[in-house]
Amino acid sequence: MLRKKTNGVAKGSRAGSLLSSLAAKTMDRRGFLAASGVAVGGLAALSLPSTRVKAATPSTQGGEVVLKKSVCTHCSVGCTVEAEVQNGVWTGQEPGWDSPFNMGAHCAKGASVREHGHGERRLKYPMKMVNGQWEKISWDVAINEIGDKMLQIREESGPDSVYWLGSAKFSNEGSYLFRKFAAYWGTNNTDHQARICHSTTVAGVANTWGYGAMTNSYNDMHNSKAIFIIGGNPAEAHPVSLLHILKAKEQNNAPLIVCDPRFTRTAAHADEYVRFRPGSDVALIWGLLWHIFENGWEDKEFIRTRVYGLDDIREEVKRWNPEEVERVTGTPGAQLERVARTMANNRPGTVVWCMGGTQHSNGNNNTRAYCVLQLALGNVGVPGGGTNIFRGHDNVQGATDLGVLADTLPGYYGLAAGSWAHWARVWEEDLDWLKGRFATMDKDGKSVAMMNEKGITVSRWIDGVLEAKENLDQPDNTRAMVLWGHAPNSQTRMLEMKEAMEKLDLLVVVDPYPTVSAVLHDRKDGAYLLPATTQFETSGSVTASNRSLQWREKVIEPLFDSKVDHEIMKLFADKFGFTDRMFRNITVEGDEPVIEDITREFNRGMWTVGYTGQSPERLKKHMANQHHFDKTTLRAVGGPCDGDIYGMPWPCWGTPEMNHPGTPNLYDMSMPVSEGGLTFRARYGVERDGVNLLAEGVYSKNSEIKDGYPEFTMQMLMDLGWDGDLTAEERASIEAVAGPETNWKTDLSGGIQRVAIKHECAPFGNAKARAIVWNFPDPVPLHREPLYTNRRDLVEDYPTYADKQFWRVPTLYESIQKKDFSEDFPIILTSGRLVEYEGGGDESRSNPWLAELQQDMFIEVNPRDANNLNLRDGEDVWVSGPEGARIKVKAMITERVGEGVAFMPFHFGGHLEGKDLRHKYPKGADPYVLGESTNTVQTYGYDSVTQMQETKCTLCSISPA
Amino acid sequence: MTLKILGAVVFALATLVSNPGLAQEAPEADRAGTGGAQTLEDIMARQEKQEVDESFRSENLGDPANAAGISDQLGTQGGVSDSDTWRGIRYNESDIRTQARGPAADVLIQDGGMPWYKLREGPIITYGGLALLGIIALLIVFYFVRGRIKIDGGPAGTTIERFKAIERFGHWLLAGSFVALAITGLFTLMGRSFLIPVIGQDAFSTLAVGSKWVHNNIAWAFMLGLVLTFCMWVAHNIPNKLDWHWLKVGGGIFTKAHPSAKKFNAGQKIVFWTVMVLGFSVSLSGLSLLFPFELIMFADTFAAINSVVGTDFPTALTPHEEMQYANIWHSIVAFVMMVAIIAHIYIGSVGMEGAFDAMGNGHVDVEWARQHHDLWVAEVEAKQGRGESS
Amino acid sequence: MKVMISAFVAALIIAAIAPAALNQFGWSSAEQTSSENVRLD
Amino acid sequence: MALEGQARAKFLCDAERCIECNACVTACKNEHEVPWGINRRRVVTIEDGKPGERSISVACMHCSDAPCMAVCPTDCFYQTDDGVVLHSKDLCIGCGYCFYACPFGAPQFPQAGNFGSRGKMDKCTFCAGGPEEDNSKAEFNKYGRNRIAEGKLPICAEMCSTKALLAGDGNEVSDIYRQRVVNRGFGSGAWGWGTAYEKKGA
Repeated sequence: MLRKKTNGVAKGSRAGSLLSSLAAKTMDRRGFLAASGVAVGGLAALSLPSTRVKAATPSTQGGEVVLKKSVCTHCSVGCTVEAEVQNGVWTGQEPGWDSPFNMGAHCAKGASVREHGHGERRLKYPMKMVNGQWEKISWDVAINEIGDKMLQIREESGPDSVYWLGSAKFSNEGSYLFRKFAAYWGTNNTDHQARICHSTTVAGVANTWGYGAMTNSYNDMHNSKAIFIIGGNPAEAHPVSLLHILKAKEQNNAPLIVCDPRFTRTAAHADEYVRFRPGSDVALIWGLLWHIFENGWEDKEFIRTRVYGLDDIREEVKRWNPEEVERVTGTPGAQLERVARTMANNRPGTVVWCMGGTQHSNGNNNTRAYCVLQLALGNVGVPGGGTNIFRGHDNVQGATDLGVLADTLPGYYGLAAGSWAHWARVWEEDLDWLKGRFATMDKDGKSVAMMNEKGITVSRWIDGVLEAKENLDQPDNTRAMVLWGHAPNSQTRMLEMKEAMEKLDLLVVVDPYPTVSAVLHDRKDGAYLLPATTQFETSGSVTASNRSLQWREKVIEPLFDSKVDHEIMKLFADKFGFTDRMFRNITVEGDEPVIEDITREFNRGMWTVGYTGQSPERLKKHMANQHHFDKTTLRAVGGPCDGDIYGMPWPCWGTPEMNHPGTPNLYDMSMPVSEGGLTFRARYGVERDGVNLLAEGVYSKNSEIKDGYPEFTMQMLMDLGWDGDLTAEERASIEAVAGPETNWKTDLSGGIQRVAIKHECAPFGNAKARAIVWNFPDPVPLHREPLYTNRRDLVEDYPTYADKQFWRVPTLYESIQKKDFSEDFPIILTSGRLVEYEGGGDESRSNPWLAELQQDMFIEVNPRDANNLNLRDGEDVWVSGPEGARIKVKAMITERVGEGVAFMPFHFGGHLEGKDLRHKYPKGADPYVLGESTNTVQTYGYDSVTQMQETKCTLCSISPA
Repeated sequence: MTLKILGAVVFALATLVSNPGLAQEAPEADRAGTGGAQTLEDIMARQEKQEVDESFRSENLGDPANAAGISDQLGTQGGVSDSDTWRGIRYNESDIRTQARGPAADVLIQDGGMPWYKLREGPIITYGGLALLGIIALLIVFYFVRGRIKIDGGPAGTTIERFKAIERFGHWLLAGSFVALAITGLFTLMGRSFLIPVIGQDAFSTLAVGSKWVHNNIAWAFMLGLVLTFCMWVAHNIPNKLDWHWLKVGGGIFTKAHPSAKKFNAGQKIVFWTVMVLGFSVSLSGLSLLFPFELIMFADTFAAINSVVGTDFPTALTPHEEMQYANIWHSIVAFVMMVAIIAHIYIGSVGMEGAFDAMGNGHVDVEWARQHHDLWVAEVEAKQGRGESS
Repeated sequence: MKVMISAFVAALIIAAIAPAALNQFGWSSAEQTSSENVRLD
Repeated sequence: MALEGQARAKFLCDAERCIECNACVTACKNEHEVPWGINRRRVVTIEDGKPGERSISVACMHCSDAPCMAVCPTDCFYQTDDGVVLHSKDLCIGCGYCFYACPFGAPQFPQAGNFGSRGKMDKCTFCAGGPEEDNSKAEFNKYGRNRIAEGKLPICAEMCSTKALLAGDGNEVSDIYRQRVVNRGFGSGAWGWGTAYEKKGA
């Protein structure tokens, strides 16, 4: 009977014909495919229309299969997830072949997202802590109790004592609504992971040339002639990006250079691996530039016309001769000379960096140094060049753009009076009412409106709780903490965080999973867990690292008793009584605000970064026609989106009606602005100390102004005589704002932008990039030793900053660095990602398909150190930090790390100093895998501009357990 | 340990006879032309099923020491070319790490499978099967030549207790489970060749599931019986010079004489030790198959042999190879035992008048006892006599 | 004869209880391949 | 075996591209609901953390002349006309012989102990299901999804993050791999670092 089945013509011949027909049908495209990196896997889908025939599926019974398109919720590549749904159940996952971003590819995380449809270990109901035990409660009870407590705190201590911590896991709509919600509550104490992810990038890069984002795109790396990765391990953190990187490596024979203290999975595929001491990035880059300047390899014309202040850099770089660089970084001069030559001979080259560069107490110096390297090589504003900054979370770019930050409103408008006025106009809100929502405080005599003061950052919220009241620049301590989609174990100083969580009056967690926030503390009451949905249970837009927006379809209905973020916000708004004001222009169906209306609302206000052209309609059209977009240029060829760039990467100027295609590569003057070209932004005036800050005689293609020019205002249009191009409505709207003072950022009609672009000018002007940022602590990026360093000999030469007060909290620098810990804590400790997990890992450790692959928290130790400390591979060790914490993890003895350096992944949680906290999770909601968090022993240290936490370079000691 | 050594030797012999390659060795090829890569001769030789010495590939794995310094140009590439790497993988010589936790997940390629299969399907089935048929034929012939061994002058009628109940229990526990094991074992080994063609796959699969279950579980009864009988009888089975005389006259089977013997004569002692030694060995190999990856024994056995005999058996064995050896050894020993036991069954039943009673009801005819175990009878009577007097 | 039969019966009984007894040790691959930091329930 | 011009299902892993992201592993678990402890596919890294580090993804190689087929006491294996090696869990008795015989450690067992039964063997099906009716519930429960019958190729290769893992007709696969090596020239170590020397950098 088996014989019958096997030789049965049925299966045999069909499958046979399948594979062979495959061969026949795909002869012609094999060449292309082999080259483009789309493997034979692709052949099947591309060559077989039958691939989309859904007759055959796992269970033939039970209704037809609906195909839903969403976007992976892990990293920022933006891989399309194709979900097969059968009567509301997520039954299958297919490769998203049509997506130009991933062409069907996924990493371990993306390939297992269907588990979200199972949700075994999800937080299933609202929970309340009643004398140490989690008890199930109803949503009404939860919202009421939490709301009453918050209103009481607001009464006693003011709105700033409630901290609204948002998330990079929100959709753009969720992010925008969350920031608006915080504003309506009346505080700037709101922030999200971007602070501890790429805040130093955003600050450093935006202040260098205008926008703080990836300048080009993953796909654009196909054009790179060299790829320089520093402080990044995309092979594990952004695996699908390797699809594009390896294409450049193979097709263009582009040298892949990886600079990292660890010989990472990425380094294993590199042509050149540069090992250097953690925290010495600036020295390394200046070491490269030293060779470039010595040999005159810099792009002199580019520098003359488009860069300001490079001479000051030259001065600093002179100090960094090969000997000094080797002393500080440990990298041989000969290698840097070769790397410099490679970069010079292979232009355009791109520079890629991630957390390894940003998470330092001088992170903003690092990011600016990287930019200067590219400016010197003339690699900015060209396809294949630029700074390709890989963001970490699926929507950390969007959440940043939409202002889930303590220092700005959506669109980087900041917190100035004008900014509030602008958004009040967008919201059609009474500005005075808004002002009334905020506290004022007396600071040395004069009263300060907290509305215009930066809030406390997520990295410092614990100090907002623990710091003495009088040391804070706000009326009272933080008393209520809302962690809305945030893993606390992704933050340093966890013992102090435990203390802070216990000192709070109210701790609220809104998340699909309980997270470590549910178990870290020993609270008896005053703690709540509210089940939010994942992004697969709702729809909305998400911004990938390359600034492209993609639209997510709802795959399944919310699981268990969980609610979508924007619904929960609405419920709190009800409780606080500003629903009518907040949702004035947003339809609310039942308790759920209509996503598209939220998108349209921010479309009306996000002029600065060009989030104005991406209407829900256009976004959905792009998702439906993904296959029309070129895999390298991302431009649609024909079809309904003809000429658009996939996902309309911001800036997508003007109104949706204006139909701007989006900007594939920032500052690329070889294209007209109307087609995605751009210049450097004129953001810092037109001249400084008599030196012109505007571009010198260069301009984007077809520009009618053949030279540098400042940012556009109504006045400027009138001076140019272009105001005639404005329509009556536009003119009226401009008049209503500020008349001639109205500029491209505040003009709600988009008229100024439209007219500027009609004349092929960039609305934000045409200026030089700034090699020196005079408004930063270090105008010229300087190397500064980490706070916890074992190189005492370098502390005198390269000391850190003086202690200072900013972002409302006192921040320590030299007073920590003064102390010498190198005796007891000789080993440098750094941290990073594993491919299987993401962030705090509560989500991915709850996915059995991922958890099975990484079951034990570990520390990588070099064999020499291991033998000196008599550690054995796979055995338990104690890792102790200079601030008194210690954790018990497994030793992994490997040459991946150099001598004197140890590495730990940061995704683990649920153990604390050797104690297993599994019993403290709500029943059945504990992740499959628990482990110590590296951040328990990670130490103090914050960036001098953005309060970014230092996680990449501290000290530790290791001993057998 | 000695058992294991014995085992390995037998196995080695079996391997030698079974290995066609050794019949003709391929001529050493000159690979200068291909820069060390394999030549047409190598390929042809392999196709002609000749033994090709692959060391020119298996040992050409590159040398990490050739690597440029990590900070030198292309230092990331290491000192091993891709082809070296692939060869390393092919011959399982690579130093690897994997996150899969399954057993032997770190073994990339093991070659033992086919030789093991050939040995099993070839010599084991053939010679093993022939041995069984052979012994049966032999006994039939013997029966007709010698006929049933009668008690001279017929039974006396009075009986004497030869085996206590517990002794018989132990014996039958051992015997019963052994027969079950033998039959189910033969199903697993030979079913595919001889049963599937007859009863078909589905029926055989059911049968195989059953026999596997019986085989794996009744084994515990076998081991228990083995221990019981050993404890009870080992004292009576220490060889002495009587046995020498008994063997010289061949137990008197042909001479019709009756060499004197105690409770067990030399023939029975041989059976006893055969069962004990082989039974212990077969149990060991059986256990290692029962608990895969838990009882690893052949590697150190071979190491021991190598140190003693100076042979060079492989000592770095993958778990797969361990189990292949265990499996082969298990069947070889089993066959030897089956042969011995068949003979034992013959002589204990149809072969000899009055013999079965010993294990049947435990009481044997005095006359029979006098003829075959005179000294034992004397002992017993002496005991009884003392018993009466006291 | 009785002894013989009882021995055979004993053999079968042993066979019957053996797997049950051994399964107490928990030999599922899932358990074998999960570390002490994992709860599979 | 396969006829002239007959397609033969094959996997090929491009070690130059494999970054050990384990997508193939989780994709497989996802597609076929493979339980914890069963690894139809695994990724191994050679010289981990050292220069020359390479990773490859391994599973059943669907051998043309498969040892598992030869040794199975119940003859439960069969090979489709594409050369995909499949087996019947109805006939399998969980003896583990296929594991002894397989050069690549492909067969997996739900039970670690061999007593009673190791449970029915499970292994990579090249996403071609088993003897049951294509895409029937029974087939899915025993062997997972049958993508081949749906006109698709194995999910592990289709979802591979860098397209390192190739699956399909052996000739197709090897052609693509050859073209890649040609494209790389000697640039990316296709034949080791030595020859790459001149081409790169300066």
